[in-house]
Amino acid sequence: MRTAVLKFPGTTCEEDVVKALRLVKAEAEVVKFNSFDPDRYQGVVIPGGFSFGDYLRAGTIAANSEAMKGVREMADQGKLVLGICNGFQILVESGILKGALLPNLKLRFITKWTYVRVSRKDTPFTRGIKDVLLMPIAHAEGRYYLEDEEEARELAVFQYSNPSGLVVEEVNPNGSVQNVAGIANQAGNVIGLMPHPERASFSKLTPDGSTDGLEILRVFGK
Amino acid sequence: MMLTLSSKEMELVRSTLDREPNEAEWKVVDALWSEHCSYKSSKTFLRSLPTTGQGVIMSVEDWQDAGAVDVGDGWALVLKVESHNHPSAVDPYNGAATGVGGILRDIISKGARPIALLDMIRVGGLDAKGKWLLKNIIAGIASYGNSVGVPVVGGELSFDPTYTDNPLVDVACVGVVKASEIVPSVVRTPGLKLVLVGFTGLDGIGGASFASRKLSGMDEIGAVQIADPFAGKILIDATLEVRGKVEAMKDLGGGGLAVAVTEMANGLGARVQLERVPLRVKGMSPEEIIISETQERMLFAVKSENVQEVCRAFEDYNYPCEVIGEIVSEPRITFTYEGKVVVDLPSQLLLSPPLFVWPMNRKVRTEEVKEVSVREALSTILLHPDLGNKEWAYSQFDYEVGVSTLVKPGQADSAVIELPNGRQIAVKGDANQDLCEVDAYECGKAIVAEAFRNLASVGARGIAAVDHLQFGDPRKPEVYQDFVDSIRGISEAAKFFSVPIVGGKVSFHNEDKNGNPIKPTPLIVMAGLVEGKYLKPRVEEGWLVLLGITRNE
Amino acid sequence: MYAVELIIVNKDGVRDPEGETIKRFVIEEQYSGIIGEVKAGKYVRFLVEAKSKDEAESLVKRIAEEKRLFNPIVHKIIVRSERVEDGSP
Amino acid sequence: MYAVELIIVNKDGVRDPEGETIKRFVIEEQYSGIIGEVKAGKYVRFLVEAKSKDEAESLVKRIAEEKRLFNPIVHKIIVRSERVEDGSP
Ligand SMILES: Nc1ncnc2c1ncn2[C@@H]1O[C@H](COP(=O)(O)OP(=O)(O)O)[C@@H](O)[C@H]1O
Repeated sequence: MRTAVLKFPGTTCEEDVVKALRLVKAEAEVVKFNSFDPDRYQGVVIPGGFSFGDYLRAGTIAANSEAMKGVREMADQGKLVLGICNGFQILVESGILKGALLPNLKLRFITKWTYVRVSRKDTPFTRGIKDVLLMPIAHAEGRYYLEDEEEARELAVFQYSNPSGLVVEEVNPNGSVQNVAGIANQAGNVIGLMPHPERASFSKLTPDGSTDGLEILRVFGK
Repeated sequence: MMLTLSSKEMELVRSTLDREPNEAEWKVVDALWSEHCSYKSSKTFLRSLPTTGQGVIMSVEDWQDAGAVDVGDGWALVLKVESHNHPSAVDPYNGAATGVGGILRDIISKGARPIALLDMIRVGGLDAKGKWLLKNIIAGIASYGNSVGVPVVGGELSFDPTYTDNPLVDVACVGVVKASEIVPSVVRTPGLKLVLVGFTGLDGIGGASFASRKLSGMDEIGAVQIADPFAGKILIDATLEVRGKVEAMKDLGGGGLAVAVTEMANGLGARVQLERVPLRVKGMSPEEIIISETQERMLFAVKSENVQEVCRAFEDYNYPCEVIGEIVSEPRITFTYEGKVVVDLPSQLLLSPPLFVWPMNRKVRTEEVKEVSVREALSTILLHPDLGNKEWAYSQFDYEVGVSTLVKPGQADSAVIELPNGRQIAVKGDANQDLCEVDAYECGKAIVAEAFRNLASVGARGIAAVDHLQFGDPRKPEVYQDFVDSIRGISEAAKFFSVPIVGGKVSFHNEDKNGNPIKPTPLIVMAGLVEGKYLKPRVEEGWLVLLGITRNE
Repeated sequence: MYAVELIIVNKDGVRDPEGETIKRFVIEEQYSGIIGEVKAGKYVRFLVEAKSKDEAESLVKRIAEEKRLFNPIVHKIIVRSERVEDGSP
Repeated sequence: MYAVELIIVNKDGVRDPEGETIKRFVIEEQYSGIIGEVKAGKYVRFLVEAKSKDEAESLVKRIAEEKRLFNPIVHKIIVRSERVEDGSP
């Protein structure tokens, strides 16, 4: 699948994502935010980083860009949209995904390997994949919030869990409602998540040699 | 006007010029002759360090911004260490963050892509002030490193009352570049255009001399610099995009344009039209423009035909890029403002400050060893915050970005990262203030050996190191003696292990508010290549084997 | 010219860890009973050319909404202004 | 009861990259000429039991200093207050 990896000023993970996408044979390329043409791609990934320095609030300034209008178009057309970390924040800030991402309860940046339970398998990204994935988070503003907790649970695709997939409060790294680590839109073609699948795609970099991130990225190789 | 020049130095300037310099000229001389930029009290001894060796591509000899060594397949590893001690004492968050920004710019100045950062932090203790310092220092490093996407892969956290007023914030960076694509810091031919990127503001006016002075506790607002990691990220990305079109580059650090232009011209001359400098605030005086130390700026020497292309990359990010002058053959540094000459000084004068060797005197050390019970010794050691779990600190760093951190913080004595050519390097920074306080010479040797051992513990052999020498006021004979002794130690050990010292930095005037020097704190950052497979950080089971003789030390 | 302040705070009911932390560490030891709620937020100050206070404030409100300077799901905003001569607060 | 606002911004003359970035990338295209300077900072609101406005404000000032809620080397603070009944802003 022709996939754009969108780079805003301040994006830091674009090359890492491309490297991982190549492993699943996706036709991926980095595209700068001011030269993004949504019609040329079937999929788009908004990688992690600190777009526009995350000034004011993570993702806000990028959410205002022309490029995000293009992403919205793709989302509306049912094309695949994946936002990782800052990408998730941008999707939420632009209103393409519902909710908000607030500062971690501990009020600091946290890097940590986390287990997440895959709670929705009705999305193109999660169809038929494992139940529990191991991926690292690295963020300061990842506390997912939605007033209606029931709705949050329905949207949730990934929830922080223990290694056997139990969603328990003790493993919630940032205080998100319902341990939400990632959500999708109703249709399932737009996903945002705080953990980094691209960092869980190379066995030499993971604590146990797993490559769970590839499970999510694989859809771009189709 | 606040100058750090001594009356003897001022006399020397007057007699060389055969006239009284104007105020702007004094400031330019002051910046270039500051300890920070000129190494006038240390150069004589730094020359004794082993700076060449197998694999060294660029070393101190070339007087470049950072050193480089061969890591195979045409790739070079670029290495540099620096501190931001005084700024961090007054504004730990911005002080530490701008330290990271500065060290990153040193690496990109060579055309290298920064791939890892290390931070070595020393504060007084865990009282209210120490906590405030530590919390903000770590947050500052995290904010900058994370924002620009360079993983902080290791470092040190150490506590000692000697740092209560004067914390040490050392940051080191490694980068990679094809050896054939290293960009020099100095020019060789006249005619090149000088291109400045980034806005110039009022920040940090007087910073180079600030670092070369003790902390007065007075209003140091002028020397406070605010970090702008977002601008730093743009600078890194755009600079690496254009590196092939640039003949020489330098970051703007201590002493601002005055120092960058003079050092880049390196004996040739330069003419700069100050009215062309893009300003952040209106109404800056020509002098202020010359010595402003605003962060996130770079100076490039570019062939006329490449200027447009270079600037386009920055304009893409809405980042200012302007031709401000050119390199000329007449060896004079000239700054003009709207046609009026502001500064006109011979390059040679600026580049040759008088060197000093200060008097030395060895401290009288008490040989007596205190008797302590095993119990007391053990509990003192085990309860010392130095041995505490550092996860609180390193979990604030994005050490996974770049998908190349193989051995991560907290897993082993050194970090291991993968290079673009598939080889692996290990890096580690080490200092030992307690030993240095007792015997600076032995300590110099010990820290090199410790760094070498730390690398060995993950299966790597040291290939290059940089040192950072942090002391009190060099005019104090005991301080200066320690300084000289530690260099002798470092030098001897580096030769013994065949690890060339490819760069470093000196920081004097680290003192508490009563004017007592900090414990001598030389620091070594060493990089090594992993031979074969890197060693697993932890094993599940097996024998514990202790090598070497245990002495009563 | 008007100096318009935009204050962005969490809605009531949304946790405000920063306010909570300030309250907990900063106050309770010494000032409990004196200091009640503590709420933290973001402050942005705009210098606006406008004919009236109203015009200045509604411009900033519009910008805040259009550019999503706040996220209506979690934040509420307070907008205030005062007339200034040279813009220094 | 008094609602005391503590606003922490960079001192004049000290850079404010956050405000600059908001201005450059969010405001400028559409509103240049209308919006001048943009300055960003922190906002903390305390509910304080005090006998007078003065007492309330000086208490918050003292807390801000003692507890290092700002760094006097880089920041300046603005403290304001108003009398409130129930504390809702
Ligand atoms: N303690 C030291 N040991 C070895 N080399 C040093 C030391 N201090 C400074 N140097 C070298 O002196 C040169 C000039 O450094 P400097 O001008 O301070 O660099 P920068 O412009 O990056 O601050 C560099 O090559 C640096 O590595």
